[in-house]
Amino acid sequence: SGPEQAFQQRVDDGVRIEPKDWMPQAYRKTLVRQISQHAHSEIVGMLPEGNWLTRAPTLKRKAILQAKIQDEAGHGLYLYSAAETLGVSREEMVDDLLSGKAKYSTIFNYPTLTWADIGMIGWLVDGSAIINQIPLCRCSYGPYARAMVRVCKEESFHQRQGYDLLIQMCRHGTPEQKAMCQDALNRWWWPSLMMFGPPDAASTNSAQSMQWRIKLFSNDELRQKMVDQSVPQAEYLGLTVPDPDLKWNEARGHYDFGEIDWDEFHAVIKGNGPCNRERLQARRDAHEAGAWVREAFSAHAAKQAARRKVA
Amino acid sequence: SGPEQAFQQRVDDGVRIEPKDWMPQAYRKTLVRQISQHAHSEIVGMLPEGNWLTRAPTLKRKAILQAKIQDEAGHGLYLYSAAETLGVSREEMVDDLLSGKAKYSTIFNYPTLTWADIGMIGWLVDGSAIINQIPLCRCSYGPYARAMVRVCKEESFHQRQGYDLLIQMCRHGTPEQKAMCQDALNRWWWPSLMMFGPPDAASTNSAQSMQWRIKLFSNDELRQKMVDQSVPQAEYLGLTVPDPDLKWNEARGHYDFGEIDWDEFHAVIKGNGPCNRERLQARRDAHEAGAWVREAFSAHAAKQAARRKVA
Amino acid sequence: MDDALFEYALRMGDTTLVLSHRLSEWTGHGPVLEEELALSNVSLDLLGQARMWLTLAGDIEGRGRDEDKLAYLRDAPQYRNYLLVEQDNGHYGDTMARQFLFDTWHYFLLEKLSASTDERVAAIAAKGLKEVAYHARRSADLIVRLGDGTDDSHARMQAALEGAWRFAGELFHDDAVTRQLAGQGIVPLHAELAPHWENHVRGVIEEATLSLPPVQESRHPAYAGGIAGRHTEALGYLLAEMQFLQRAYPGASW
Amino acid sequence: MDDALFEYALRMGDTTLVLSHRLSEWTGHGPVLEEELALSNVSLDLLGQARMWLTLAGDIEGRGRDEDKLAYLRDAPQYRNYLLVEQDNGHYGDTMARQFLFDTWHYFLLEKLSASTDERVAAIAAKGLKEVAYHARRSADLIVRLGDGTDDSHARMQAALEGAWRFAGELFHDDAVTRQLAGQGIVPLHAELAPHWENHVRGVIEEATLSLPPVQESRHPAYAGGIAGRHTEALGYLLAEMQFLQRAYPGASW
Repeated sequence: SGPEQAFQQRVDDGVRIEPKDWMPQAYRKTLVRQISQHAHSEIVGMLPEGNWLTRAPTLKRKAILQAKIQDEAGHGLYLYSAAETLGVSREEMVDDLLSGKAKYSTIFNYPTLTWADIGMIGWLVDGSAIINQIPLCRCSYGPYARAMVRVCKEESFHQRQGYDLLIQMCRHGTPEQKAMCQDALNRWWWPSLMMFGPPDAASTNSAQSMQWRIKLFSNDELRQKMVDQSVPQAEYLGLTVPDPDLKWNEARGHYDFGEIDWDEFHAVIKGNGPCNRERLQARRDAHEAGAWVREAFSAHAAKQAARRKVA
Repeated sequence: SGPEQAFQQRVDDGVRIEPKDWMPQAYRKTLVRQISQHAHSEIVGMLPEGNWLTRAPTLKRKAILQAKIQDEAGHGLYLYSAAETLGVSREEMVDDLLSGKAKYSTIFNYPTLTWADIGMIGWLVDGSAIINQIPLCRCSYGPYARAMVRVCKEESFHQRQGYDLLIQMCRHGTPEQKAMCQDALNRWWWPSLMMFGPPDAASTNSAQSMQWRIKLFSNDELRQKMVDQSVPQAEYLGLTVPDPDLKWNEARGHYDFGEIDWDEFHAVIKGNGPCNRERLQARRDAHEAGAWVREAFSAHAAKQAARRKVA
Repeated sequence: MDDALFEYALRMGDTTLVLSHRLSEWTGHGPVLEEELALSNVSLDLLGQARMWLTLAGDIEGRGRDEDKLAYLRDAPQYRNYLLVEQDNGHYGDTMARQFLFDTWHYFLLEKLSASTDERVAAIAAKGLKEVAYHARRSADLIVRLGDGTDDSHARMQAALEGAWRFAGELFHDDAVTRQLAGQGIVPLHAELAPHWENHVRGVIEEATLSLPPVQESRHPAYAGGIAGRHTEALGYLLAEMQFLQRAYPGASW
Repeated sequence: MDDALFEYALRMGDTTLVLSHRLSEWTGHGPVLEEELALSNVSLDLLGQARMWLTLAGDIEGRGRDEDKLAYLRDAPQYRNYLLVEQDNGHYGDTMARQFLFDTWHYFLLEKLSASTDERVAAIAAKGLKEVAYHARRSADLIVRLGDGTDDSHARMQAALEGAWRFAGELFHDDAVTRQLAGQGIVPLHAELAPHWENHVRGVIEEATLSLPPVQESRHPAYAGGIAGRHTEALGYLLAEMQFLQRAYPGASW
């Protein structure tokens, strides 16, 4: 159709789509799903890290972690705002999260069991997130692209802090601390690679999203990038990547790596990851316990507005 | 009047009053108050000790503490039963506790701040309780006297265990552990002496209770006994009793001791002890959170009864 | 040192210790005094069993670790308890659903262990079996009374059962440790306990007018790993509290 | 070593640290995202201040204890924070009532401390004052919005205020430490802060349509003692959690 063709032409020409511009319903819907899912991930992602905030081992580490989680809440806010430009309210998005209708990144359904996990989240989880997100700074939808610029800048900072934490534990720590890191790597490695989504062969909506430039590289390309980037970093830490099939492929100029357990990935998506219940319950509890506060804020605002009218 | 005189005569003759016997209303009322207050003390008394159950320093100490708290729950049960023989229901008594109408021993409004406090409760608090209660094994009301026999036997055991805990910390422990005990003694000494109630000069209902033989010694007599018994025990532990006026009086054959801060005692009675709010709130929360369980039990029992009728 | 038996004794010791600890958290906060007493009794029994298992583990290891060193000086990844028992207490129904699934398994397991070819194991199990027979009767009775009580209690118990259910599968998981020990007649294969357990659980659940969740819902790999030291986020907090004094005052005796 | 200033720096360090810790417990559990962010910000500011005060305390003591040794290796009786800040968070209104009473005091105190004759104290206070001016404005604003909100929020805030109120008196307590330091112009007498505090608190409470509890209800001796190391039962649990890693892995660096 005419407007659709014109829209696609603008996208192809690299023109940013802005909220008031015409856009296909499916583009809008896909973006709302993608951006809100991203926002939810930031919010749910506060929980596994928050789990160690009260047990951080030094005051400096505690301050770094608290600042990091704060940044994530901030990312959640920009991203909800970006999604709101598409005509959906934050309330609707939050309701979809709490009802289980909306998803968030599977990675946050894994538990943080030791302090080393905080390092792994910074190094691997934020690392994967950045690889996913850097291309999105150039995506076709303006508000999303701009949010991503800010998010990516902070995420790189977080990734360096996570890696720094691991350097401290692995290269300057006790053997016990290093073992803690190895155990954490064993648990986080595969889930981090799953963050890029199913293999290209099984990825359903990718073609359309690529055409719209709200996805710029395939899942497998990005995943390969993550592996290539992380393996030497693991070596520097003196840690062993838990993949017996991992091997440098001179011909490809990339690391070959083993088969991902997609059954696990699908189980987590369906609600049977280690912490799905706990994460969603924590958000629901917070929402319910906070209802009276939100109601009070509205009531007070209404009273104030009425008073201004009278005055 | 005739029955009152006959009643008093039986008491004077040392005959036990039993539930079905005639008794003056005031006797019944005083006993209900005294026994239910005692029962409530056992129940509320589980809280300060329970506070260290999850932090007991060895598995053996944990087992001893758990068994002790269990005994206290058991004492609460006998005592509520003894009070019920006077025509009051447990539910009414519990309601009076939760509404703040009924009292419990002021001592349980003090916090347990270190593990040494668990020793102090055994040694001093149970010690005071025993001195208060041993005479009650011979009191005029049968069910109460019999409950007291059982309670006292177990309390002596608890007292020895508490003292044993302190011997371990004071005589075989580190200087830090001993300091912990001294700090605990400083906090528990005076409140333990307050457990015997106001000085005889200010004690209002004592004469009548003595006549009825539901009180057998005066507050000050019992308090003196406690001091005389505890001072050498403190010396054996190498601890200093926090009373500069404490001194052996050769002429009296007793220790002289300093003035008790009765303002503190009255503040605690009026609700302004360190933990009054927390203790009552804990009991209220337990009661409210358990309402559905009690309702389910009744509903199930009713169904069962109905089924039996049909069958 | 017999590594497999050491591991197994730790599993039993840690499992009973952690569950005992959770139950002890109810002290002073139970719904009815009689219930609180009973629960405290179960907690104390489990603590006694934990001490025997941990002492056995220490003896087998032979490196001078006694029950306290094992209980207080290992961090979460070294703990070997089943995930079921470390879960937060929730409300009283949650606690009892967890307890019922556990007690039933514990009973059938100890029954087998009391015929162990290892005398030490058999002795601990035989002593525990008497206690656990009572625990299992009591928790089954409570499931029935709470399930077949009011509409509210029924709904709560169904949710509680589903919450605990997912962790039940791990109880029947066999690995190198149980397989080796089963080969020596020291322990049963845990998978062999499952039919007895399911049968009993089904009967009680039916009497309680509740619905048995599908067995496959207890078999997701995400809800297993405790016996290999991969726990849930709940355990770390429990240990931080439990171990505080031993950690803060190293070398002190109490 | 200046014992009084060491003690005072510990009081300030422990007080800001413990309150920061309590606020950080809200992470991921706040009623609204914007509120959660703001609260996290306050927590982080207080943590920064705590680090400065504890570092100062360690410097004064001169025995090699840095901020972490002081924060992680003292047990509750060695902590010197005011009792108000160690109380459990309760619901959001409880947290904000505690915060409002504290922030207001903190503001008036830092205002005086920023004119301290001790340059180190003055510098820490001046830096903190800017942050705390914002904290105090924010918590006053919240008290008004929650107090003058719905009937339910009004009732909750009145109860929250009364719950926190009893611990407010300790903030104005003077002892040998403050008297000595006040004599040197290093700190104000805390009693002198009370009129300013009461005046401001009264204004906000009135605007929030709440009732100010009687001042004598904040003066019971039972609700004081934190600055002398006599705490409530809440602190031990907080420290067991906070200190776990440092206690469990002595000598490790992180």
